[in-house]
Amino acid sequence: MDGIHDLGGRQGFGTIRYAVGAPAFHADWEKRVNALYGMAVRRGIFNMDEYRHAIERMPARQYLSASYYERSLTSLLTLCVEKGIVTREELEHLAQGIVPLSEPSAPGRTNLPDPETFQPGDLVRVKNDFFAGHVRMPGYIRGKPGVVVSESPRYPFPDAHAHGVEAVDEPTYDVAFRTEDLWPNSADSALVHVGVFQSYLERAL
Amino acid sequence: MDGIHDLGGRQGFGTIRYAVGAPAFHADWEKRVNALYGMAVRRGIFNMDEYRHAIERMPARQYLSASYYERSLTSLLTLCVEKGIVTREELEHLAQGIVPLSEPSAPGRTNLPDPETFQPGDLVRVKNDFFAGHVRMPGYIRGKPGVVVSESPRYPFPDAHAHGVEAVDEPTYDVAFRTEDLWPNSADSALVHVGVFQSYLERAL
Amino acid sequence: MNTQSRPSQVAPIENRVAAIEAVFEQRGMEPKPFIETMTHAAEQEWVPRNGARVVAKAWTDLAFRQRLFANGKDAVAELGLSMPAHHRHLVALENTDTIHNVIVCTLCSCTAFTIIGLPPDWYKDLDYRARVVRESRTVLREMGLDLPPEIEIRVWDTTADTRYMVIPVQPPETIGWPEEKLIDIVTKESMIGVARL
Amino acid sequence: MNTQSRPSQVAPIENRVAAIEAVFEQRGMEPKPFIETMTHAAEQEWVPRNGARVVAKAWTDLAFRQRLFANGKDAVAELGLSMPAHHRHLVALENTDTIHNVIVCTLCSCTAFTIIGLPPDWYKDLDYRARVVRESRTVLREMGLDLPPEIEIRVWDTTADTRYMVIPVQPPETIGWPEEKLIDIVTKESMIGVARL
Repeated sequence: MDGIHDLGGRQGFGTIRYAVGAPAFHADWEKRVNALYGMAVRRGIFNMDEYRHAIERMPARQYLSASYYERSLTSLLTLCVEKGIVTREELEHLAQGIVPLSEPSAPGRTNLPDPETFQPGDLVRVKNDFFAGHVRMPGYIRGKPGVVVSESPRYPFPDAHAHGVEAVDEPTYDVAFRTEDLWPNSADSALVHVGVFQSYLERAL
Repeated sequence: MDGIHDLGGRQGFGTIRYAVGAPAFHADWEKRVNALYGMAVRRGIFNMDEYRHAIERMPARQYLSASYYERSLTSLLTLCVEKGIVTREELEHLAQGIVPLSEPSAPGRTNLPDPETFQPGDLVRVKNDFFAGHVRMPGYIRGKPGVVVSESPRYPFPDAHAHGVEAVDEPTYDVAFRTEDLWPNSADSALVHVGVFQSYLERAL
Repeated sequence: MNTQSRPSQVAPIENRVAAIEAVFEQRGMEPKPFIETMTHAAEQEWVPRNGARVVAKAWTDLAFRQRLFANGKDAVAELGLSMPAHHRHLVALENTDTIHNVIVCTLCSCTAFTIIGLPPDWYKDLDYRARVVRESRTVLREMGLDLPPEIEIRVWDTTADTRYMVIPVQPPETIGWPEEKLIDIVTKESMIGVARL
Repeated sequence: MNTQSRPSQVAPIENRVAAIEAVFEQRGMEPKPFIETMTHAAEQEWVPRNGARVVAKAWTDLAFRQRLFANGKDAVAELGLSMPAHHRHLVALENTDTIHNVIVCTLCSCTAFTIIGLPPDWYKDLDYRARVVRESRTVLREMGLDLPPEIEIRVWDTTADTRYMVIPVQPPETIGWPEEKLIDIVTKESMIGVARL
């Protein structure tokens, strides 16, 4: 989905609050959220793709204003309700207040047809593909040309795996893109390497 | 700029809070903001392109969480500080608190070179153009094909006019795009008409 | 508050508005009468009845209708209606039995406000701006306008300073009504294009 | 609170966390010991020193270095380091005098957290995610790493479940140091790629 979470290359963001040795956690509840969602994954209540997608399904304003672990918590609560572990009413009774949840999901999809196999050095193009469900193709590479650098182990196809749809694991390719192709005249020169699922790629002519 | 304000086609937004006869204003201060920014424009303190751009320059989180007239106020305050009408310190003294302002602007640019003139019926393509300053090309038409429907009167080139850069007024074309071209397999079928400045267009081959 | 130190809390929005108004006052710009004039205009002059008069005339006067589609700004001037200087063009969009037009401004919230009235809150909301270009039929249905599939949708994104207004289809039962009576049935929503009459 | 009516205020975040913990407790999932174990792991086991050991070994053991670049996950396992099952691949990125690598996850905030430690706050912030792919040199400079123009930048966006770690250039003055002493100079920041050593 072309959600607000798809931030790569978006302008208007500011200085990074950088400090050497910056902490991962700022509060005790953050550690508990990190453990509780990990427990739910370990127990098979949901998988990592469902977890990531439930974060993306947060209403845009909430996504941008929430902290990292608040997003994580919202995903955990949403999926526990959707999977029937608990009702929203029970959560709100226990929490003594409104419990914000993510929006419902669009349908998933299986691996895209006619997959091609690529070798390092192959010129590829990211398909001009739009999908309302979970997808791990950042918008900034859509339709763009790149070069295959290497192949990774097969992974579950996220567009299926985040939606409980049966699909086969597929290769991901490390594809290098030039920022000159991604944002002509409007980026610092660099190569951007992205792990791209086979379904998202076609051979460049 | 590829800012958070460029919302057309972004997913994850929700139901429209629609009511017949819905009001334009919800509070008295909103009417005063509407008048005060209008007064500043009338007085030549800033123009409408500068006004729109100063809204876009709000930090992303503030942009999304602010109401329409709060965005309008932030632009008014930012431009009055930038134009030397008042200092931020004086505003904060008068307001007895922090006065959030927009981020500084990137440089502007003049009309793009080699402008082409188009006639109704001409096939055109929006340039694959990226610009960190003010631009009135919504991201969803970038690189997309369309058909010229008509020509409008000349307007100041916004990429210049929002930045105090000298430029000539240029034609805008009413260009019709098919949603099938904008978001293949991922949109309701429709024609989307956009008023596109000449500088953003090239002839489709 | 000590002017030497920076405040720690964001000022309430009313304070921020009062601050810039005070600055304008101090600079001799006399904002108060301007606010009164502007607010009166926004509430009493820039009303949807202006656009309704345009629509009713376009329904009943074929020559005006042709002039309206040829040059909207000149045509509405015949009715004593004006637009700000930077709105250099008004395009009237003709709904038919097979075409439905709807207006948005995805980048901000531009409208022909002197003609159809200031935009309602939902028009300026991020949800409408984000969704109506990509999901026009779905959004209109959610808003209560369930268009039959044979009606094509045309969405107009107000990205330059040309302004748009929708001329709705005249309800057949009102054919022959006097112009004054027709004016009363034209709504702001129908001129934005989220409703038909 | 009456369970029959919906609350009107958003519950404090601690309450929301406590609510799901209580649900897990009621379902017999015994969350408390799991939280203790996980938190201990997050704070004591998934520490940047793991990655620092990998780097120091790669600096001092050429055969290990080759195995690390050939198959990162197998190589770090030699040092007793493991990764979650869904991290199926670890790619070690070699900095050189002319190439600098930096890691991001624009879509969320993925990292090889068992190896280089949980990501610091700024890595998960929207600003870093939005900017570093497009303005890498500018962002690194703002963060205190002003790379000379002859050094090319390679940004790695963690969009699949392959994970990355940067192998910084060994400072020339440390050539010949014992591995234990080298481990101490390798920072988490240098393995993300926002610092050089």
